[in-house]
Amino acid sequence: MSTPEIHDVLAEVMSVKRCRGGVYRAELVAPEIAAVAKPFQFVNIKVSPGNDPFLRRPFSLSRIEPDEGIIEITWAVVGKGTGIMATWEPGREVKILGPLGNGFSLEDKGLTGGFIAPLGGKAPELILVAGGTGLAPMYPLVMSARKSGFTVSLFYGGRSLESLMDTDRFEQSGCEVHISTEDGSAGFRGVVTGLFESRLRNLSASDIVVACGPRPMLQRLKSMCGQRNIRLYVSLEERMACGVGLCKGCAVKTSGNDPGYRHVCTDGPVFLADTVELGGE
Amino acid sequence: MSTPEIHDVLAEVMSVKRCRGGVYRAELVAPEIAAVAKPFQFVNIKVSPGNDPFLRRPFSLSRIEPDEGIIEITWAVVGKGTGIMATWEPGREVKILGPLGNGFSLEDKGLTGGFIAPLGGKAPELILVAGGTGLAPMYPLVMSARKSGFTVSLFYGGRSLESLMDTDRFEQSGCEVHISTEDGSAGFRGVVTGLFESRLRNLSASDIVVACGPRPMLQRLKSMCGQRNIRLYVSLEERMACGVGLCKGCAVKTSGNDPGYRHVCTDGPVFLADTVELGGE
Amino acid sequence: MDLSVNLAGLTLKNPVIAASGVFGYGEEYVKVGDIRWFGAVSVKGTTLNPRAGNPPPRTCETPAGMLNSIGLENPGAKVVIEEKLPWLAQFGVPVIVNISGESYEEFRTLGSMFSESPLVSALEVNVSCPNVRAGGMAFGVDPRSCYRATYAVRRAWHGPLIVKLTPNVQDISSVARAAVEGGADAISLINTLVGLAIDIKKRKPVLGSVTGGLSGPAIKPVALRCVYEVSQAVPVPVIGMGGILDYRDALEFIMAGATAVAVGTAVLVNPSVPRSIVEGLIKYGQEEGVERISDLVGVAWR
Amino acid sequence: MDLSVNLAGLTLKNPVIAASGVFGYGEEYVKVGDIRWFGAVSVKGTTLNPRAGNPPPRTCETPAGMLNSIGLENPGAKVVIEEKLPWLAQFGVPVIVNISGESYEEFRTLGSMFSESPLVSALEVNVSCPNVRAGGMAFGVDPRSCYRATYAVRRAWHGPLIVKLTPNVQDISSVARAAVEGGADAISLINTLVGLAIDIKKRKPVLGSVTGGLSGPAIKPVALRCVYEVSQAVPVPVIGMGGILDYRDALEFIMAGATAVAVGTAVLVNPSVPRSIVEGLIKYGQEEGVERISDLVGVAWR
Ligand SMILES: Cc1cc2nc3c(=O)[nH]c(=O)nc-3n(C[C@H](O)[C@H](O)[C@H](O)COP(=O)(O)OP(=O)(O)OC[C@H]3O[C@@H](n4cnc5c(N)ncnc54)[C@H](O)[C@@H]3O)c2cc1C
Ligand SMILES: Cc1cc2nc3c(=O)[nH]c(=O)nc-3n(C[C@H](O)[C@H](O)[C@H](O)COP(=O)(O)OP(=O)(O)OC[C@H]3O[C@@H](n4cnc5c(N)ncnc54)[C@H](O)[C@@H]3O)c2cc1C
Ligand SMILES: Cc1cc2nc3c(=O)[nH]c(=O)nc-3n(C[C@H](O)[C@H](O)[C@H](O)COP(=O)(O)O)c2cc1C
Ligand SMILES: Cc1cc2nc3c(=O)[nH]c(=O)nc-3n(C[C@H](O)[C@H](O)[C@H](O)COP(=O)(O)O)c2cc1C
Ligand code: FES
Ligand code: FES
Repeated sequence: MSTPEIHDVLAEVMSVKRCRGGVYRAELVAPEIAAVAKPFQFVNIKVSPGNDPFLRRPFSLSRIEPDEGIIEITWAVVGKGTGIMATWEPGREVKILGPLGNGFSLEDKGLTGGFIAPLGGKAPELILVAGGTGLAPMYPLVMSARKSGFTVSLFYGGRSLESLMDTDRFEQSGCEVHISTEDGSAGFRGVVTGLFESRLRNLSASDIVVACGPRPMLQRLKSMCGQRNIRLYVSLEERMACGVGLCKGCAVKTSGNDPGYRHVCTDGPVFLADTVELGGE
Repeated sequence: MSTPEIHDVLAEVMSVKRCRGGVYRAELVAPEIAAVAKPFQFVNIKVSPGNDPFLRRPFSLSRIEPDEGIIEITWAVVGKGTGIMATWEPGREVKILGPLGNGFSLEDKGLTGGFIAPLGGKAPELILVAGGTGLAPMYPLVMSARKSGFTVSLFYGGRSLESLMDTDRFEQSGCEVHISTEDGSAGFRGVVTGLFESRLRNLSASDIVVACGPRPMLQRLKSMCGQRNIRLYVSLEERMACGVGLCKGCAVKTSGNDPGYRHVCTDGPVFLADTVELGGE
Repeated sequence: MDLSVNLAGLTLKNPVIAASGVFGYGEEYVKVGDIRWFGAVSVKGTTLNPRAGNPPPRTCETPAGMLNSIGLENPGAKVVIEEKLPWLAQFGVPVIVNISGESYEEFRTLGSMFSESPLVSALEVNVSCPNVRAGGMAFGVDPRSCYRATYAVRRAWHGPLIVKLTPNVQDISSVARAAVEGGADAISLINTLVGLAIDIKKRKPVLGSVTGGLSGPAIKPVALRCVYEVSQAVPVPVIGMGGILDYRDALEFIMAGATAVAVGTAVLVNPSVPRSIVEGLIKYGQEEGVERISDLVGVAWR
Repeated sequence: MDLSVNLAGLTLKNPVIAASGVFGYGEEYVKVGDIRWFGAVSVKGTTLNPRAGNPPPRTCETPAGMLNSIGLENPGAKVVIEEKLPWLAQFGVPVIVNISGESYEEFRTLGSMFSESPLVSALEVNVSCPNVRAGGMAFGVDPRSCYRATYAVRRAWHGPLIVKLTPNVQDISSVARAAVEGGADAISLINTLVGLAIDIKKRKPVLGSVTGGLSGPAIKPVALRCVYEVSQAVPVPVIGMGGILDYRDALEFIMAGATAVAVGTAVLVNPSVPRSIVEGLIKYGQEEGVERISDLVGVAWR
C-alpha cells in the first residue's frame, strides 16, 4: 500500500449546479488534492460548520483537474448532509480532507504493462458498470485508461431516464456508452446487469470489469464474472467516520475462510471482488 | 396577567446591519407579532435550522412597526447563536415565537392615569437607565411614553465611545439623552449609575425609573432608588429554554421572606425592583 | 394508518404524549399550541406539598440537548386536583399525572389522593428525577426500592399505573422488572441523564444546583437502547422518550419496542411538534402501506 | 502558560492526550497530523490475542455524536510490542497502552507482557468497553470486579497505572475508589455510553452488533459530571474525556477536576484538533494571566 499524501484544506466552492438525474455537482478549489489525486480516490467533507451534521461525509472525485487545481464531486441528496450541500453557494469555504483511499489506477495494479502492446488483434478492454451515483467516480478512470490504450465501455443503469446522470463526457472521451432503465424509458429495458450480460460473453481473461453501485448489483456481477473467470473490481461504500484509517469503522468482511475485515478507506474503496464478501446480512 | 397572543411565524429577514457599538440590527417581517407587541416584549428565535444551536434565543423588540408589519431586534455577538445571526442575509426565513412576556406599558401598570393631567406644574418623568445592549428594548417604551405625556430621559453608559450604540432615534423622539463612558471617551467619565446619581436627587415619588443592563448595575440602582423611595422597574434576563412558561427554567428569586420564584418569561421580563432578588449568589 | 394505541387499558387516539415537565398543566401550552394533537399529556412532576424549585440558573444548552435543574417546581397535589385537572379536562385528552414522593408513604398518599379524582387517566410514578435531594432518582436506581415505590402507589391507585425509569443505572431491565412486579402496567423511559456544565468565565458550574438532567437529541441513542432492552424484558407496554424531534425519531422508538412515545425538550423548541409528528406518521403510513402503527412496535427485534 | 502536567509520575508537556481508539498505533495518524502536538497518546485497545472486530456497519452518526461498535479490532499484544511500539517511539511522545482482558488472568498476563517493554509510559486498564462480549464493560460496572482487574495488572506492572471507567453505572465514584484501592495511579473517564440507533428503512438496528458506544459532544455533560464527582472522590489525578472539541471544552474538564484531557471523536472529524486545543490554551493563559494550567484543575469545586 502506498502512502498517499493527505491534505486537510479549506476549499472554496467554485460552482454548484443541479444536473440531470437530480444530482448535484460542485467544483472545489483544492490544488493540493487535485495535484495528486487518482481515479476512485475520495474526499471527506465537513459539510457545514458546527455539529449538525457532526461527522464529515465521503464523496468520490468525479473529475480531477490538476492543472486548474480543481476537483469535482457529484452527489445525490439522500439525507441531511447532502441536502445542505445542495444549498452551497459559490464562494463558500468548506473543509475537505483528501485525497483518501488507494484509488484505482491501472498502472498500480500492474495491469497496463502487457496491454499497451496487445498480443493478438484485440485491444484490452476496460468495462465499467455503474448504477445510480456509482457513475460519479468512473470518469477519472476513463481518462487514465484511454491514455493507457484501453478500449473503454460503460454500462450504466437506473430506474428511468430522469434518474440517469448525463453521460456526455464519457462519450466525448471515446467511451462506448450503454444505457439501461428499469422502466424502458431509455436504452435497454431492465437492470444494468442484464444489459451487461450480453457483453460478458465476449470478454476474455485479459479484460477488466470495474463496478460501482448498489450492493445487490455488485453481488450479481460478482457471481456473473466469477462463473466466467473475468477479473472484477468493485468499489464499496461503508459508513465512515474518519476516512483515513483511524477508527476502523468502515469494515468489510474478507471472503473465504479468513475471518477478518478490510477497511474501505485504507484498503479500498476498490477491491478485487473475490477478496471481499458482498452478501447482504 | 393578560393572555398575550403568541404566534410562531416564519419571518423573512428584511435587513441586517452592523451598527455603532458593534451591535447588529435586523428587521423581520412579522405582521402578526408587530400588530400586538408591547414595549419590553421579546421574541424567541430559532437562529438556524438543525440542532446547532439547539434552543431558541430570546431577543427584545428594539422597534415595533405595526403598520409596516415589521419588528426589529438588536443584538451583541456573544456566542454561537448571535454569531450565526450576524451572518444572516436578507431573504432568509427564521422561525420566531412571539410576542413573549408581559412587556411594560404605562397603561397596564395604571401609571398614566394621574399623570396625563399633572397635579403640580411638573410633568411626570420617566427615567430610563441602560447599560450595554440593555438599550435595545428602551426605544418602544419611549415611543409609548411620549404619547402618554411623560417627559422621558435616558441615561446610557458603556466602556467607551465605540462600545456605545447610536442614540439618534431617542433624541429624535424628544428624549433627553445622557451618556457615560468608563474611559471618558464620551460624556460623563464613570459608570452610568454615577451619572444617574445627580438626577436621582431631583426625582419625586410620581416619577418612574426603568432600567435594563448588567445585574450589578441593576443591584446598584435598586439600592439607590430604594433609599429615596423612587419606583424602579428592572428588566431581567435569565437563561431561557421555551420563553413561554412551559419549562419553569427562567426563575428569579422573589425578595423578602417568600421563598418562591417568579419567571422572567411569563411574570417579566420587567419586575418592580423591590419584588425580586438581584443579588449575585 | 390507524394511529390509536392501547396503553395499559387506556386507548390513545395517537401515540404522541407530552412528556412530563415541558407542558406544565397545560395553561401555558394553550397559548402556543393545540393540546388536542397529543394522544395524552403527562403533567409536571407533582409532589404532595408545593415546591418552589431550585435556584437559578436552571437551564443550560448543551450540544444537541440541554441540562435542566428545575427541581419539581409545582403547586402540590391538592391544587393540582382542585384547580389544574378540572381546567385541563376540557380538552378531552387523557391526562397522566406524574407523581414524585420523598418516601414510600408519600407515594401511597399521592396514589390515594389522585384515586379520588375522576379526571386522572393514569398515574406515572417518577422514580427518576435527578433534580431533587430527597426521593427523586434514589428510588429508581435500585430494583428493590423501585418495587416498593411502585407497590406503594399500586395499593392506593387502581387505574393504569406507569413507572418512569432513569437511565442512570447499570441494568435498567432489572429495575423495569421490579416495577412490573410491584404492579406497573406500563414502563416509561427514559428520564434525563445526570450531567453538568462549567461556566469557564466564572470557573463554576453553570447550574445553580450544580448538576442537572440532560435531555434532547443528544440522549436519543441511550434512550433507544433502553427501550430496545426493556421492551424485550417486560410483558407490559413501554412509552419511549428521549430526544424525539420528528416522526422519524418517533418511528425509531416504536420499532425499538415503544408502544407510545413522548416528546419533551422538542416541545420547548417547537411547541407544535405533536402535530408535525402525527402528520408525519400518517404520511409515512400511507407511503409505506402500514395499516396500524401498533404493527410496527418492536419490529426491530421481533 | 506552563502547560505541563504531572500524571501519576509521568510528566506530559501538555495535557492533551489522544484517546484510545481514534489514533490506532499512530501509523494512519501521521498521514493527517503531527503526533508531537499530543502530550501523550493512548493506543487502540489491545488484547492478548489479535481480534478481527465486529461485523459492519460499525459506526453511525447521532445528534452531536456517533455510535461505534468496532469491537477492539487490534493485532494483539505481541505484535503491538514487537512492531507498533518501536515505530511509535520515534516521536518522543509518551505512549499509554490501553489494555482489555477477558479475565483477571488475562489482565495480569497483559500487565507482565508490557512490563517487558521499555517503550510503554503507562498502562490504561480498559474495564469499560461496551463493544465486546467477554470482559469489556463487565469489569467496570461493579466496584469489586474493577478492584480485581486493577489489582491483577498492578501485580505485574510497576509503572504508572491508569484505570478507564464506564459511565454506564449508577455510582461511578465507588468504582473509581475501588480502582484506587486496587492500585490505580490515575483514573480516566469516560468511555462511551451504551446506545442504539434504528434504520427505519430496514426496520432493524443500524449497527451490525446492535448496540454501540456513544461518543462526541452529545455526552460532554455526562462526562463533566463524572469528572466533577470522581475528582473529588479519589486522591489520584483524573484524565477527562467525552466530547471535547476545542480548548473551551478542555477548560471545562480541567476546571471540573481533570488533570489532563483526552480527545477521541474530535480527532476523527478534525485530525489537527490537538494543535488547535494547545494553541487555544496558550492564548487563554496569556489573556487571563494564568501561569500554570495545573492551577485551574478543579477550580469549579475547590
Ligand atoms: C468512499 C465513498 C465514496 C462516496 N462517493 C459518493 C459520491 O460520489 N456521490 C454520492 O452521492 N455519494 C457518495 N457516497 C455516499 C455518501 O457519502 C452518502 O450518501 C452521504 O454521506 C450521505 O450523507 P447525508 O448526511 O446526506 O445522509 P444521512 O442523513 O447521514 O443518511 C441518509 C442515508 O444515507 C445512508 N448513509 C449515510 N452515510 C453513508 C455512507 N458513508 N455510505 C453509505 N451510505 C450512507 C444512511 O444509511 C441513510 O440511509 C460515498 C460514500 C463512500 C463511503
Ligand atoms: C428576555 C430576554 C431578552 C433579551 N434581549 C436581548 C437583546 O435585545 N439583545 C441582545 O443582544 N441580547 C438579548 N438577550 C440576551 C440574548 O438572549 C443572549 O445574548 C443570547 O441568547 C446568547 O446566545 P449565543 O448563542 O450567542 O450565546 P451562547 O453561546 O449560548 O452563550 C454565550 C454567553 O451568553 C450567556 N447567555 C446565554 N444565554 C443567555 C440568556 N438567555 N440570557 C443571558 N445570558 C445568556 C452565556 O452565559 C454565555 O456566557 C436577551 C435575553 C433575554 C432572556
Ligand atoms: C425542563 C424539563 C423538566 C422536566 N420535568 C420532569 C418532571 O417533572 N417529571 C418527569 O418525570 N420528567 C421530567 N422531565 C423529563 C422529561 O419528561 C423526559 O423524560 C426527558 O426530558 C427526555 O425526553 P426529551 O429528550 O424528549 O426531553 C423534564 C425534562 C425537562 C427538559
Ligand atoms: C471509534 C472509537 C473507538 C474507540 N475505541 C476505544 C478503545 O479501544 N479503548 C478505549 O478505552 N476506548 C475506546 N473508545 C472510547 C474513547 O477513547 C473515549 O473514551 C470516548 O470516545 C469518549 O471521548 P470522545 O467523546 O472524545 O470520543 C473509542 C471511541 C471511538 C469513537
Ligand atoms: S472510516 Fe475510519 S477507518 Fe475507515
Ligand atoms: S423559559 Fe421556559 S418557563 Fe421561562
